[in-house]
Amino acid sequence: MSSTAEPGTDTGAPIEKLNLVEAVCDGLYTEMSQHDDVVVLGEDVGKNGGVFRATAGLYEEFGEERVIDTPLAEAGIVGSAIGLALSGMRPVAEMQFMGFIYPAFDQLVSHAARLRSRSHGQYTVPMVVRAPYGGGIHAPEHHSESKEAFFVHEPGLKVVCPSTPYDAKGLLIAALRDPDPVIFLEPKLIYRAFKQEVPKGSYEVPLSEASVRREGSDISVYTWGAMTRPTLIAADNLADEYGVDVEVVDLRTLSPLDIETIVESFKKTGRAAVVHEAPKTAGLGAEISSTIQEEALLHQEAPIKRITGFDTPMPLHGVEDYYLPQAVRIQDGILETVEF
Amino acid sequence: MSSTAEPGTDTGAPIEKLNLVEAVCDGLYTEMSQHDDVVVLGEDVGKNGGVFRATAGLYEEFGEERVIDTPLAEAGIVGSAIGLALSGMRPVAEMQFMGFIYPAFDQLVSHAARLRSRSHGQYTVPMVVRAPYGGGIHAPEHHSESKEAFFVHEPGLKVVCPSTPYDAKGLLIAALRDPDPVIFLEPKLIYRAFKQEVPKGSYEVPLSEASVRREGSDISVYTWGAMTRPTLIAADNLADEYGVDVEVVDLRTLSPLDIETIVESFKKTGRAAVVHEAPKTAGLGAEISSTIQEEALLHQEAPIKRITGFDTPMPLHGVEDYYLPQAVRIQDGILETVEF
Amino acid sequence: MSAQKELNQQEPTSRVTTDTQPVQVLEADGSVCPNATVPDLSDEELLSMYEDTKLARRFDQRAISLQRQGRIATYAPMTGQEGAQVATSYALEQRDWLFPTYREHAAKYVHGVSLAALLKPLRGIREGYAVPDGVNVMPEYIPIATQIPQAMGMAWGNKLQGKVDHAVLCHFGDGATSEGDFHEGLNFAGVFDVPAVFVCNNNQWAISVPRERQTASETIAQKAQAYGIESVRVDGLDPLAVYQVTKAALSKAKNPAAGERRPTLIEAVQYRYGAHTTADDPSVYRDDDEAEEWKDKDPLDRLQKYLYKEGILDEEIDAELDERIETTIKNAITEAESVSEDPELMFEHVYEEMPDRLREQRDELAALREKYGDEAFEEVLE
Amino acid sequence: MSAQKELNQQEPTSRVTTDTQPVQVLEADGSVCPNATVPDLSDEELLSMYEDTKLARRFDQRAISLQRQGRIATYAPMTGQEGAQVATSYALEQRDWLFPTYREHAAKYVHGVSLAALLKPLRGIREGYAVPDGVNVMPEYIPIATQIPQAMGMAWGNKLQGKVDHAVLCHFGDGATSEGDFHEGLNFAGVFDVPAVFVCNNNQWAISVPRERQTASETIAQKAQAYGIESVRVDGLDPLAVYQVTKAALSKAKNPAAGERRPTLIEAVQYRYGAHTTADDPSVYRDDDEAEEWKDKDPLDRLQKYLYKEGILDEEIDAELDERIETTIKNAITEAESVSEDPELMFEHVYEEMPDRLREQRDELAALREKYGDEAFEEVLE
Ligand SMILES: Cc1ncc(C[n+]2csc(CCOP(=O)(O)OP(=O)(O)O)c2C)c(N)n1
Ligand SMILES: Cc1ncc(C[n+]2csc(CCOP(=O)(O)OP(=O)(O)O)c2C)c(N)n1
Ligand SMILES: [Mg+2]
Ligand SMILES: [Mg+2]
Repeated sequence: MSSTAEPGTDTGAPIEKLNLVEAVCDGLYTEMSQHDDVVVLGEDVGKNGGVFRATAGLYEEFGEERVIDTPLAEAGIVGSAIGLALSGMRPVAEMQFMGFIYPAFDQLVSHAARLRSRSHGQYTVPMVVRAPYGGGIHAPEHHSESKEAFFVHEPGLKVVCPSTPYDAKGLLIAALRDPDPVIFLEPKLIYRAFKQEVPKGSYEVPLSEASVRREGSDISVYTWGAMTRPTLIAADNLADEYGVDVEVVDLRTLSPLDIETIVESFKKTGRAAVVHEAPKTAGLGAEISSTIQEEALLHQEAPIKRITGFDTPMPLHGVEDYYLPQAVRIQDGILETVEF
Repeated sequence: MSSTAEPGTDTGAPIEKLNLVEAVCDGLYTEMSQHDDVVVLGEDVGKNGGVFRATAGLYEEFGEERVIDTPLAEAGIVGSAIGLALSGMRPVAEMQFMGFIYPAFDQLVSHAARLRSRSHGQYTVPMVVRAPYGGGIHAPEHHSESKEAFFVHEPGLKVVCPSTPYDAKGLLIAALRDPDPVIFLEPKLIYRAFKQEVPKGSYEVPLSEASVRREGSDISVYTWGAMTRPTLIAADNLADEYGVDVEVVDLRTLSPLDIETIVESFKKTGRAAVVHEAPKTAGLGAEISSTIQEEALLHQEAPIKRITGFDTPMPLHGVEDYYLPQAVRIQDGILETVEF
Repeated sequence: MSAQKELNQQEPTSRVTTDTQPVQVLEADGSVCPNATVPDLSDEELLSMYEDTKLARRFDQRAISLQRQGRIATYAPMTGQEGAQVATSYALEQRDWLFPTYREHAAKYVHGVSLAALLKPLRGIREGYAVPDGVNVMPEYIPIATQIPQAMGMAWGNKLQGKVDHAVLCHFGDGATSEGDFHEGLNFAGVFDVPAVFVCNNNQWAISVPRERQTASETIAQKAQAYGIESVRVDGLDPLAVYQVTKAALSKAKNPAAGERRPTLIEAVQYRYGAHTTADDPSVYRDDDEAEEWKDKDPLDRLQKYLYKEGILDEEIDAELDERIETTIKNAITEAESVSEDPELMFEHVYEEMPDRLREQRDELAALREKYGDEAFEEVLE
Repeated sequence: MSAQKELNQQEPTSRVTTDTQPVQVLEADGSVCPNATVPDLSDEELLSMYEDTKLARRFDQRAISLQRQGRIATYAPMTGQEGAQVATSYALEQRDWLFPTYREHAAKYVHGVSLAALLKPLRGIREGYAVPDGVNVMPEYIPIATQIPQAMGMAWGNKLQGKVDHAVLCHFGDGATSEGDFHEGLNFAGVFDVPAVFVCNNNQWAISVPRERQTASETIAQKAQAYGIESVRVDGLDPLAVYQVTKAALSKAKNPAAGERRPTLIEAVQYRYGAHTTADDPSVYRDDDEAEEWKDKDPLDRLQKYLYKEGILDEEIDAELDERIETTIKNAITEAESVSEDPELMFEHVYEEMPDRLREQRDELAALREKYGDEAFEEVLE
């Protein structure tokens, strides 16, 4: 589990209250101020400050050589970011929405992920590919993807997904300093949902360390990103209404997974559920439940429940609230598992 | 389980002995002879007959309007195949190797998979995308991909993977007649490994029906494609040397999965392993073991073992035999599970 | 379906050219340019085209305000671009196919999609994308440029099936030309010589990225050189010019002269007067004044002035049209707002046959709704 | 590293043009073309270039025969194309970067990769791709065209870091120009005006697909028009012409004159004499005779004839070179065959730090090898 300063810890640094997207922006700002080699590129990241304003103010501060509007071409963005990284820079490429990352899929899985290993360690690709992901904001079709499992299945890539402003900034800085390519998925549903105290200046939340958001003894629920909040709501409801004591583990890094924390929590509770927005089949929930039963079958008292998006394309916004795992579904699924 | 004629069954049709790649070719030939709307397109599928000769003779037989060499552009091939399907044809697009399917990823996951649902059933994309997959033939880098899980995770796509010549032809014909887009993965390692009796003319092996290749009572081992053979070898060895009675289930269709057959077999044996070449993490093995523990935990007597490729990029051919699950690894993994 | 749309079989006369000077028929004041030939359209056709353009502009205003009122979701306005949309669709025959983006509302409407069907997906209702049989319009494409290889493929399929009289018209923006799919689609079109017309609605902006940062090529039209196909630049704010070049391109697609190739790339030079979508604030990245120059050449004004000059239109007719348009749009809104989406529909049409697991998921959702009520699902997620 | 390769700082004089007629310096018989300027290379440099071309041809023969003997895996021959490879790399300075495909063995060698390092990956040994520091050569790119945006990005990074004197040279084939990555990479290069030279080795074939079915454009060079960058067609079998245009393009990349743009697309018109790879049989799809015409203009012969005419080369020197080449290649093979790959290496360099699960997998494999012996893993899989 994370040993770094958590929100509220006195790091001596001044604090400001930021929401998640502001924290992302602050993370970029902080690193760019300190490291000239960090450049931001993507569609509308410059003057426009990003369609979600995640890069607001950076163009004005750092100029058009470091905050770069590119032509509309995702393979071009990621491919050229690989080249930028090879040339000694630290590019941060924005994909406007995760649904538009697929044209760059080949560059990510065939190259970013593999240049280190295929060159026997000679060439490395330290870069971050940021993408707002997930549903719930009534966006048009193809704007609500949550396909983290695709990237988790590709060795050589790291995948990170914060659920709080504090983590967003700290994980982003850690990702920017990481020697390997990181896909950084930002839960756009909660970009502006709440503010949190975020230290000014630099700090890292280390990669591959899950965070226990709520301690509990009856069941371990694993989740990340935007689904952390409805999971915590469900956990509170279950405590109040049914006296069920839920442990909520926010994975934060999806690849490489913090298997130790996952398994330890499970050994304590003996029951588990995974909550994610992606379709159930071959989603990351499968990996987690599969790992748990490999590592701790003898502790298992009930089937591990997957509370996930359905095996359909994301529907139009009219009914997306039925597609996403809502607190009510999460609660019901946890209860079923606890009562098994 | 399949209720169709299995090899050896007397269908009255004349039989010939074919290897797997010949059976694929024969399947294409058979359907093209009967249905004018079937066209084959891809790189080098025409005069050259395909780099593995999977389309050998088709160009001569059906001409360049039905066996079409395209420019070197996978998104173009799949995108135009979607258009061909929309126009009323039944395109069969070849990806020269599965490692080169990624440039077409967007067309497959964002469009082929979704045109039916987004148009509320008005438009459909009946097409087959064929790709030789997997390692073991000492091919250059990027030629040995086995990333079936990517496609299984995308609702709207079907994924098929034969392990015998008989099935290759029958599944391909079923895929060609299927009203939905099918990714048809051909185990190139065993393209020429053995011959089998294959009926001339048309027959279907239905999609989404797994096949029990070997009955057994001690453990269920799930696999598909090229890994079926080492799994069967391991099973035979285990029977001979340890008296362990292994049931081998060849999934054949990877999406939608034949969950019923998977779970039924498990309920009988209470133990399971999954064998695949893809990296372990977030591979299809995770889905299978996760599904089993959801559906049949009370029958489970040991952790479900994943015997898979490692979580590394496919290495150069010099050591690929250590990467792929060999009979020896499969055998060892099964034994560990049986002795748990 | 557009009022009085009729098939027009005349052989058009416009030049196909890669000159950088766009083809123009009408001056900004509605007079005919020197040396230009006015396309052979009847008075009724011209009036109908005008009415549809007017309707498009009014629809745009209403849609923007519906969005502000929270009655529809994010909307991509088309004001300034309706002239080109209406004109390209007027050039189509009913059997021709249309591949639109999220912005071609008017192009779809003219080719047979009802206004209510346009509004439904904006209200989250999927059936709006399921156009009636015989209306050859694809659902809008949101992932940029992805429609281009598909449109090429449909044109190719039609050609292979001997249906070369079914041309395909594919819309996209200036930004789309940077995507690999544009390149692959147009290269295939050249190689397989398919009956397709590719219309680049160069509105000078891809969200906040201006045309000159999208590509260093002087024109979009010249990109056709890479594919061995012809191209033409046209004043996209001149509906008659757009009609003319599109008609010519469609005619060539279906009936190329000896040595001519079927596909054409049309660069329709225009301007996005408003925001990229209702979620966008263009004042952040461009000068408000920039639009003014373009507005002087407004397509609706130009057509109106021409029709007045020609005596085809007068104030009385104009007022009648306004009234009819108002009613048409009002009815469409009422219709679109009278339906709502059943959550269970999301499980339909994933595959032709619903897989077992999907059926279970559908039943699971039904049971939860039964148990907890729909209110429980409508909680604000964030 | 190539013998006696020296930096050549002269300002080259070749025209940058999009004429369809390729730039040529030497006639097929080794004489200088009328009006051509011979690049300013010293006798030593010319001889060294000849030696490297000769070595490349011999290496090709040896590699093909090693493959036949099962001593290396699939190999992509370069005979007929070595002249262009050697010449482009001679035009590079040591600090310039090279992005090669699977076919640019000679280009890599001249730019500093040892022959043994070329052979190792063909024997499944990965360290061959880890070139020494200071040798600016990327591992070969197998997924077609994917190197193009990356090469663009490296050139861009160099420019952003003020290292405009580090140009990037990126190779690819005629087939590669159909991929979206070609388009996106070149479009970015135009927009960001990067110091990069894109060399299309148009060898007329992409496996079995002839150039004229790859694209309907007349030349590959004209595709540059789509990106607002310059291009030049050159006789790819004329090493001096290739050297000249590449040198000029590199010089422009680093030091553009006012109004000039840095990137250039070079179409080097050549021919693949042999099979696509050792796994390919070209007799299935093309006429054996086709190669003959091209062979009349063979790059090695041409250079040889020129050097004889100029008195730089004679039979004695030629024989010495042959001997030296034979030894060099023999030693390289011996070196490459003296090493073998440790299976545990596959777990290294996936990430900078090995994740726990990977460490477990590594240990698991080690334990299995210990328990069952390596023979158990070497069973033929099929
Ligand atoms: C593949 C992809 N990348 C990014 C986006 C986000 N996006 C939506 S519209 C747009 C700009 C499109 O510009 P253009 O092609 O000129 O069309 P216009 O909107 O101006 O009509 C962008 C970047 C997208 N929809 N698809
Ligand atoms: C993305 C991708 N698709 C397909 C292939 C298979 N393939 C390898 S080489 C080749 C032909 C390449 O032709 P060209 O670009 O002209 O280069 P050449 O081999 O002639 O030098 C093909 C199709 C590949 N390597 N990568
Ligand atoms: Mg635009
Ligand atoms: Mg070639």
